[in-house]
Amino acid sequence: GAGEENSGNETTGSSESGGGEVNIGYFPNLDHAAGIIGKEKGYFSDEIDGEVEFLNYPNGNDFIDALDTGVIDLGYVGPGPAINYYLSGGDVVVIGAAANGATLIVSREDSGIHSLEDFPGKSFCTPGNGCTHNVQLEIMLQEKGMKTNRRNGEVEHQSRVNPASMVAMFEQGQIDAAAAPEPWGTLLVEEHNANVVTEWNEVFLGEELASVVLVTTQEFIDENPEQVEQALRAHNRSVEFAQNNEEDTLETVNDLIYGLTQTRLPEHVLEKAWQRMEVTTETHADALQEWANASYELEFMDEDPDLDGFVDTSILDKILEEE
Amino acid sequence: MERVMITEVEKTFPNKEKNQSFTVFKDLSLTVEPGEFVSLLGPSGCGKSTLLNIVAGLDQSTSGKVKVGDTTIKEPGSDRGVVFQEAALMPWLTVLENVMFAINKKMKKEEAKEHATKYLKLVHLSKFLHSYPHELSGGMKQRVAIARALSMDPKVLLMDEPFGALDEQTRMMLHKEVQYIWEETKKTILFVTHNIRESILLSDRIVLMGTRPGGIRKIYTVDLPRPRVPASPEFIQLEQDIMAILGGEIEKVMKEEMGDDFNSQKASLLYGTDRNMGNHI
Amino acid sequence: MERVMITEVEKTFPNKEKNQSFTVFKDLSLTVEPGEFVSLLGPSGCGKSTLLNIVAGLDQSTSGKVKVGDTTIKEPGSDRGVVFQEAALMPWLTVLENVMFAINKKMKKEEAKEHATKYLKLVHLSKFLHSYPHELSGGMKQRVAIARALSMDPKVLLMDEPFGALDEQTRMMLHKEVQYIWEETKKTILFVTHNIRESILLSDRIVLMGTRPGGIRKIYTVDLPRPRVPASPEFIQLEQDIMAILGGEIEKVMKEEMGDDFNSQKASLLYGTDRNMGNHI
Amino acid sequence: MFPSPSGSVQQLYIGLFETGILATALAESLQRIVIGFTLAVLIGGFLGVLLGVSKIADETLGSLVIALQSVPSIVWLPIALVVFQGGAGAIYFVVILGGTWAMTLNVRMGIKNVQPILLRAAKTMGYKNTELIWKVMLPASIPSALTGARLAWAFGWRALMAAELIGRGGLGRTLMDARDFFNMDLVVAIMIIISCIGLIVEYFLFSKIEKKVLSRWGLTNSGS
Amino acid sequence: MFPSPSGSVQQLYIGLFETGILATALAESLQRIVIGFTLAVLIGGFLGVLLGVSKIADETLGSLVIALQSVPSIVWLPIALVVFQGGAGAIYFVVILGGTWAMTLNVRMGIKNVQPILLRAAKTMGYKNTELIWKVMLPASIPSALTGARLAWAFGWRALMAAELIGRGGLGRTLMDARDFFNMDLVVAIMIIISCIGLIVEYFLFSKIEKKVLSRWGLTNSGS
Ligand SMILES: Nc1ncnc2c1ncn2[C@@H]1O[C@H](COP(=O)(O)OP(=O)(O)OP(=O)(O)O)[C@@H](O)[C@H]1O
Ligand SMILES: Nc1ncnc2c1ncn2[C@@H]1O[C@H](COP(=O)(O)OP(=O)(O)OP(=O)(O)O)[C@@H](O)[C@H]1O
Ligand SMILES: [Mg+2]
Ligand SMILES: [Mg+2]
Repeated sequence: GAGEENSGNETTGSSESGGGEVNIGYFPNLDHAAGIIGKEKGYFSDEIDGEVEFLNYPNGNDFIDALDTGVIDLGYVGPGPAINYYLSGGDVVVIGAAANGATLIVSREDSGIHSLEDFPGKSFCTPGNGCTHNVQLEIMLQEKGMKTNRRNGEVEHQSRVNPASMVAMFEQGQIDAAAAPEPWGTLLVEEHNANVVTEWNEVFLGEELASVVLVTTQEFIDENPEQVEQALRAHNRSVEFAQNNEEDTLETVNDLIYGLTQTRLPEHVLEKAWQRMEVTTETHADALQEWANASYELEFMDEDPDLDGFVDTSILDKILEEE
Repeated sequence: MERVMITEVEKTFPNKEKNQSFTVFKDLSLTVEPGEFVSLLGPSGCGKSTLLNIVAGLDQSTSGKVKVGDTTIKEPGSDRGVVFQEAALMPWLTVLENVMFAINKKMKKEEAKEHATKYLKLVHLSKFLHSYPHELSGGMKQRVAIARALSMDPKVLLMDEPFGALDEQTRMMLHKEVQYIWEETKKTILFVTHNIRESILLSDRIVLMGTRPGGIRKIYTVDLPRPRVPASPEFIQLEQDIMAILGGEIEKVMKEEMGDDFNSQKASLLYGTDRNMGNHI
Repeated sequence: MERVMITEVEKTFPNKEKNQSFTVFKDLSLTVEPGEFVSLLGPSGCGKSTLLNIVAGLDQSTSGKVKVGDTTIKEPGSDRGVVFQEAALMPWLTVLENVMFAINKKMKKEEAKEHATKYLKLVHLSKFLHSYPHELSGGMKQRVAIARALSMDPKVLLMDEPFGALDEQTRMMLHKEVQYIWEETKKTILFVTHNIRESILLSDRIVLMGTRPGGIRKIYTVDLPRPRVPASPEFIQLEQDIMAILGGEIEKVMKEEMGDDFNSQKASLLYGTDRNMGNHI
Repeated sequence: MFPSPSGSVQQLYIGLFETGILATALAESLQRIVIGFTLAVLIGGFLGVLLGVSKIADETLGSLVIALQSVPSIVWLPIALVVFQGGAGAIYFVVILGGTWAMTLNVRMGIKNVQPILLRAAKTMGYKNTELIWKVMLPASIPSALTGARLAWAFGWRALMAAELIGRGGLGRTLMDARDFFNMDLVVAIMIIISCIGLIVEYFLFSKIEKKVLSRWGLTNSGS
Repeated sequence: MFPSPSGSVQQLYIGLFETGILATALAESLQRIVIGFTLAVLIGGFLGVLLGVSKIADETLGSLVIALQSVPSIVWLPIALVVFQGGAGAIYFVVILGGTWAMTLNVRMGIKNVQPILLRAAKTMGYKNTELIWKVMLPASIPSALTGARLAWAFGWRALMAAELIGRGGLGRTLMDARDFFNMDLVVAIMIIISCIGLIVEYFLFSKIEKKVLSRWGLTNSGS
């Protein structure tokens, strides 16, 4: 019965003061393990004073739309959409991290790509245009003097390939490489004989760059400081649990995925993928800034990004200190 | 009992594409007295239907005005019942519903049904009350349209070749019926027909229309006592007079049409005004 | 020159909804000799159009068969030209195009145009070659349909009240024209009309149809020399005979309709077979 | 990788009777499509009549309709979310937008195609304005409206599938989840469900009405 | 977050004349929509005639059409990608799927609504089968087909916007990128472009044809 409450609640979003309902967004994916554990183990309902609802999203844009309209109050999301939203003037604050790493550069078995130097004339795909993984790979290519076709370069880039489609494109030989989020990178390697071009900790900002952050809005912090703190406590507990109970965590995640899609990821893939990320509350604000700078350098952004005020871990730090 | 006054009416159809307009008639004036029965006769295309539609308020005249009673006609209304040249039945309604459609606004449903059934019986369609229009023959559709107009009991009745598609027996019966209704309720009736005898038989006055240019050619007052006898000398005389004038109209058209081809020999073969040839209808 | 053989034909319209079917006629047999001109006369709704449509191949008979020449009719074909009771013009084609539509398949475009224009002249529509059907009067539409059927020059001509909406002069002219064409080209013609005189004037034989139950009541051979004179005693005698039989048909219908209401006094008022009342059309 | 028929049927069975996620999602989506479709038909019918009857409306509002109808659901969605504060209204809004144009344009054309003689006849019987619309124009344009309703139903579903991405459950959401985790069998299972509903509605609603209308109108010539 | 009119116009100007990304994307999308629309109209017209004429086709193929038409573009896209090996064909496929049904159903209804008497008349003049379709059924169903074409155009655009997500450029792609970076002004700028194209096509194509057809048919009564 996991994931039954993923949807169907028709309550409108709210940000009323203390004791009000709290709506939490997350994605049904491995690097969102913290959120999933918190939901499934009941940490959030335990800690938070008030009703807790979980809503899951298929991509960052829909998550941000939901945050923007108050459908959700806080939740887990990749840093890319959050940064873009922040830079366009949106109200979003990172109050903690959930996982770092989780990007793998892989290539199709007989693509002839074994290192970044092999990329000219080849093609690669990413889940989004200018998404975390896209910037990570492109900046590394740029360091090697390569550009993508977006800027009239020699490497062909296809974006908006959702991770599942990458599998199909690899199988059909339509694409040579991918900057894939976990567990899809590992899935490609384990199930489809893809080559690892760059390990997760070797990619740009590798171990430091958050793959999932916990965000909320300044408005929500101002109006419901207690609930934010309570949520962070629950988050903390979840992260701790995930760090210490790998087997249980993976099973919980897989159960949740099954509850949504009636399919399970192979266990050995999840296990290997788990090694390519770090579940932690530690937020590297400087890594986020560096990533944004790279994004600007690659002309994904029009203006020099300034992430001042984007990350506010003061509440989390306070909790960590208490413990 | 309403007077219909048509004053200096003109009807011109503009034709934007070809940039030439077509004037059907102009400066046409005619007064139909209250309770009068007036027939319109004339060659095909001379504007009889157009005139009727203007009186009905369905077409706008280009200039001039039409008054029914004291009101100037601007739009159609249920005070003027119309039998169209086509049957104009709603295809999604049964025969009964089509007639009820015309009177539903005036009376309650049950009453309307009874009333409609009565008029449908009159035109011999009580076996077909629940048939749809596409299941009827041409004459049957026309009879429904007649029943519909009569059931409305309007003050002015405008009928455009109402009996054209009927066999002679049914037509005869309906002549009587219309005359009976007319005498009882003293309706003002404007009646278009191609049948000279029909017009003499029924009307107080006969308006003869012509074409190219269109308009009224002559108005005959039928001073014969009713019921009229088609075999009487006066009847035959009137018939011949009208025939002669209409014959002249059509000869004109034919000359225009044939132009240089207008071969007098063929013309005399095709066209004659003598009584023997004229009354063969 | 084709013989039309109608053998024991039945036409029944099934009615699934009301679960009762309607038989228009059955066991109807009729042979029209090659080059013969046969008229169909009968009360409205007796099945004249239905019979014509079966010969045209447009409706399927429920049983029985129809042969034209040596071939059994299964589907429509351009060997049988039809003038429908409605005009049936394509609304998106001009008058000229509508006529050309019928002959485009037989001749080249220029030739078709010339040919069509000729026939449109015949029906006095050369001024309206480029008008669309909705711009025509009722009689004008019917004339286009006549021109179209004649221009096709079919072996068999099936005409359903072709002259119903025409004024008497135009009608007279077309009578001559049709007779001329018929004599010249020896077409086989099946002609539906409500006009007894028209049928006597034109046809070799007159088929009288009745209703409830439908079918052929009587067949008259018109043995008068052409051109026929409506005032001749034989003509009048034949007219009266036919009128009497048709009158009987309609009396039957009226009795059925009126049922208990059938008041003999009103009946005698509404219906008469004496010559004076009968020939008033 | 490729969906298999047996796998799809199995997923269908599991989703309906074991995990129940398809059953739940179906119930949610059905409610939305039924309400959305009904509203689309009503609004589209109203707009269609307006555009068909009034030249002024046709030239002003009509242009707006034409300008906006090409805009895809994915663009409307964020706008709807803002307008409806993320509420369920946003989904209905997008579904209605998906279905309304088809209905509007078809009813409009139906109205414009009514035989003038029928309107004229009704006018002489004292019918005017709204009565004329109700009693003549609408009945006469039923065949067109029916096509409009069919399309509204289909495009309503399409829009619903897009709208349900906003995370309030439904088949659209399950569909995308299944796609994201490459459970193609489940994708096919959902397509089967949608298709079956389409067929059921066709046979028990549209087709029934159409047969009745065409046979009444005497338009059954085209068959066989 | 919220788009501003001035900002949108500015983005429009920049995109068209400075960076040129809108101009490029527009050119790509236009080519696709024109080809896709043309094919949708042709295929839809063909299918519509088939379903309108043949009862058997209507009951077999027709059911298939009905079953499949509710399936959204986002579901077709992955299937198309597999079938067309990720080539440009995939985009055309999805656009055609988007527009074809509307055309099909409208032409089908147009054919079914042809006045029987016209078909009968043409048959007695020796017209049969395909000739009958070309010379009578199609001209008679132009008003319906026109509505179908209008809808095919609109839904073709919608499908194109979804299809262009696969990363071969075009306005749909630019639209989504703009959304990803929350450049709402650019989103609105793209909506303006789509709307303007819609209006241009309406005024120079559909509306012209419609006016001509309606006035020929004598159906201009409904105006004013
Ligand atoms: N589709 C149909 N369904 C049921 N009955 C029909 C259908 N078509 C015709 N009928 C019936 O068949 C009968 C004969 O019709 P038909 O049109 O042949 O008459 P008709 O002799 O031509 O009459 P008219 O002189 O009025 O034209 C009528 O009673 C009519 O109700
Ligand atoms: N919409 C129109 N546009 C152009 N001309 C028209 C239009 N309607 C009618 N006309 C023309 O007006 C003239 C008169 O038509 P009308 O229908 O009044 O004739 P009519 O006297 O009733 O003839 P019929 O006896 O044949 O019914 C015709 O020559 C016709 O061509
Ligand atoms: Mg007239
Ligand atoms: Mg008949």
